[in-house]
Amino acid sequence: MLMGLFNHWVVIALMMIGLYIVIAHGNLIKKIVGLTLFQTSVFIFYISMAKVNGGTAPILADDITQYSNPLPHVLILTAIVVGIATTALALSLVVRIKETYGSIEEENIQHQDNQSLEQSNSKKASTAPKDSKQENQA
Amino acid sequence: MIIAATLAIFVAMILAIIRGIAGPTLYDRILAVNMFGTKTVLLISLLGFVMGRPEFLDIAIVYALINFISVIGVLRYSDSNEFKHTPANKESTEKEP
Amino acid sequence: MDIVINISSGLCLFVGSFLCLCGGVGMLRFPDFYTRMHAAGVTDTLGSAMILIGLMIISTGFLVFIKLVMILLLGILIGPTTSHVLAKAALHNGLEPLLGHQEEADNKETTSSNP
Amino acid sequence: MINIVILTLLVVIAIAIIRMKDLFAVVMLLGIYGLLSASFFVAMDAVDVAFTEAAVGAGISTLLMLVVISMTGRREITTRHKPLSALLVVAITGFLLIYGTLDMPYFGAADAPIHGHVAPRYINDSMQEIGVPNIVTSVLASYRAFDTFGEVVVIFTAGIGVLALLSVARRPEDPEQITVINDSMHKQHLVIRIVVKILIPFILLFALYVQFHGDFGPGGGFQAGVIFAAAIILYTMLFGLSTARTVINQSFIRLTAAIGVLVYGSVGLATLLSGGNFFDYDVLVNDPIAGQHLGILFIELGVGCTVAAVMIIIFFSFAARREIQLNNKNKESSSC
Repeated sequence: MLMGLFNHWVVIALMMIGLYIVIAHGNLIKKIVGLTLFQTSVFIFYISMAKVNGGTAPILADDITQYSNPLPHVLILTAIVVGIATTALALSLVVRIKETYGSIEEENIQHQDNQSLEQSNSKKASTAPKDSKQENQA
Repeated sequence: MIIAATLAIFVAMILAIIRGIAGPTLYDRILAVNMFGTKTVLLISLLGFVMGRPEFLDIAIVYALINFISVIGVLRYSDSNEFKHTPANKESTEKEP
Repeated sequence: MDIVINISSGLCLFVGSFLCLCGGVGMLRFPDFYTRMHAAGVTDTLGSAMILIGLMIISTGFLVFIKLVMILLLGILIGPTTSHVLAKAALHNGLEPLLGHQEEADNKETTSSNP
Repeated sequence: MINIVILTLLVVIAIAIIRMKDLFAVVMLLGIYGLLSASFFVAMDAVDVAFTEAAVGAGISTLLMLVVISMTGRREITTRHKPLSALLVVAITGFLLIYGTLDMPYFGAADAPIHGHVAPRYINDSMQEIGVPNIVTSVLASYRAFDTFGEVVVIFTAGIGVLALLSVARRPEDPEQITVINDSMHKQHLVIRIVVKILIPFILLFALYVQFHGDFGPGGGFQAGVIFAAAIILYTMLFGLSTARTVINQSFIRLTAAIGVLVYGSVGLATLLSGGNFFDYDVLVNDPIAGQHLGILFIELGVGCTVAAVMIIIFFSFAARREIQLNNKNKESSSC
């Protein structure tokens, strides 16, 4: 059982490490790294599901009868490229956040948000729309 | 002999990972990644022969190229002031486990 | 004939993997960055060349042989270049080599990476 | 046996990533992690996936993360909020998932449910139906072409998103200034430039080989696009962003990204117009096998164009943003 399920357990361990990084770390880039780990664990899960004992790569050749399952390979192949595209999107959001707030630590950003919220609450109607507009931009 | 060579490559890879985790300087890590990359190229060539279908060596070529590109990129973008190895930030790099 | 092929390829693979192992150990044990780079850079090029030659000897198809030759050529071209760039970048950005005599190091007012 | 060693190493690296405070080291470890998971894919017979992961996970993603770190700062500030409750959540979830795996089929079992559904048909009949030895390509580009179309559109959309977030209006550069920058970089990176000049045509040629050899071996549009983009990125890094912009027209690249999706979609429309289903290439030419080959060729071409163009767009956007930040910083420090 240990050998048979080892791959699945490693996948779960990697997935949980990614989840832990996303929850517990405040740095946005570290969070993205955590998401990448999570994502890779799913890739590993699919690919190890596709493996058949004694099978070889799913490229047809004359003297081979047993192939591994090609379907998960297709799904993961596209998912990897989509993953990098979405990661790039997340990174560009991080760059914009850094430019606006001057920090990529979650707590700093939260703190600044709360401050500007308090300011906009304390000021009265004449200045409020302007502040909310700034927040929208942020 | 092929299997023995694969094992040797694995051991070298583990040593490179230890160096990559231990640091202590930025360049040690880059060196570790570079060495790991060349070892991966060898591992993949060997794995093709171990598994009996050595016609997939294209992957090894891609590895060699991409490894080169990423090392050049790392050096290019670690060239800014942020990454300079000065005594001031030396202490902070050495704190790493 | 088969025996000759097997023995010669085995020999090449053995030398190659021995060199790779040496490189790994040197990478781990040497005292500072430049010596580590020496270990990794020197053994990487020759070690991978020997392993690839060993594989070339036992390769069956022509295409496989050509691809191995291409990997070898790339390795020969890329390995030394990366070592050069790495050493140059490290030196330019102020990482001083750990010198043999402590006085020399003090004279230059250097801070070695790993005292 | 190989997979157990590799997976254990992966877990070790992941744990090291949690403990690291230096984001640069984290990204380096992530690069090693990508290389290692790609060798795992080779050991699991997924050569096409390994091909993609090698180009993407170890190359492009490491580079993008580094560019961002050089803009946002290298150190992580050490506060972790509520690590214990996070650990509790993770432990409970992990325990439940492990409990769930107890009913899973064992690794490598040939009678697992996943191998019983459509996979036998792909393996047994794809040679007669599609005529392409690489089953992954025939599934990707023919059986599941609609799905792949969706993925390509997602990549295209992500490219647009990055452009919308990061693109800046820039004034046209002075050609003389470009030459000055170019010359100073030439002195700085002499050796590497010569080597790269030898290598870049080879990489581009190899990308084309991967693109058109995808029917017979590992490869195809996704991999070729990423390799092509990697060659351009290599050029950009060593010859400067402004030089690269004069070589590669920006609006042309944006157009290419759109044209790729357009080519892909029009193949589907062409099949509809010739009386078949969406992405049913049998009707394109008289002979069904020739039709399949034609359809796959065009679709892989579209995928390659889009992926290469989007990767180049993403990298250029980040690099341009970084350059502007550096210029602003230099101006501030010189005015002080």
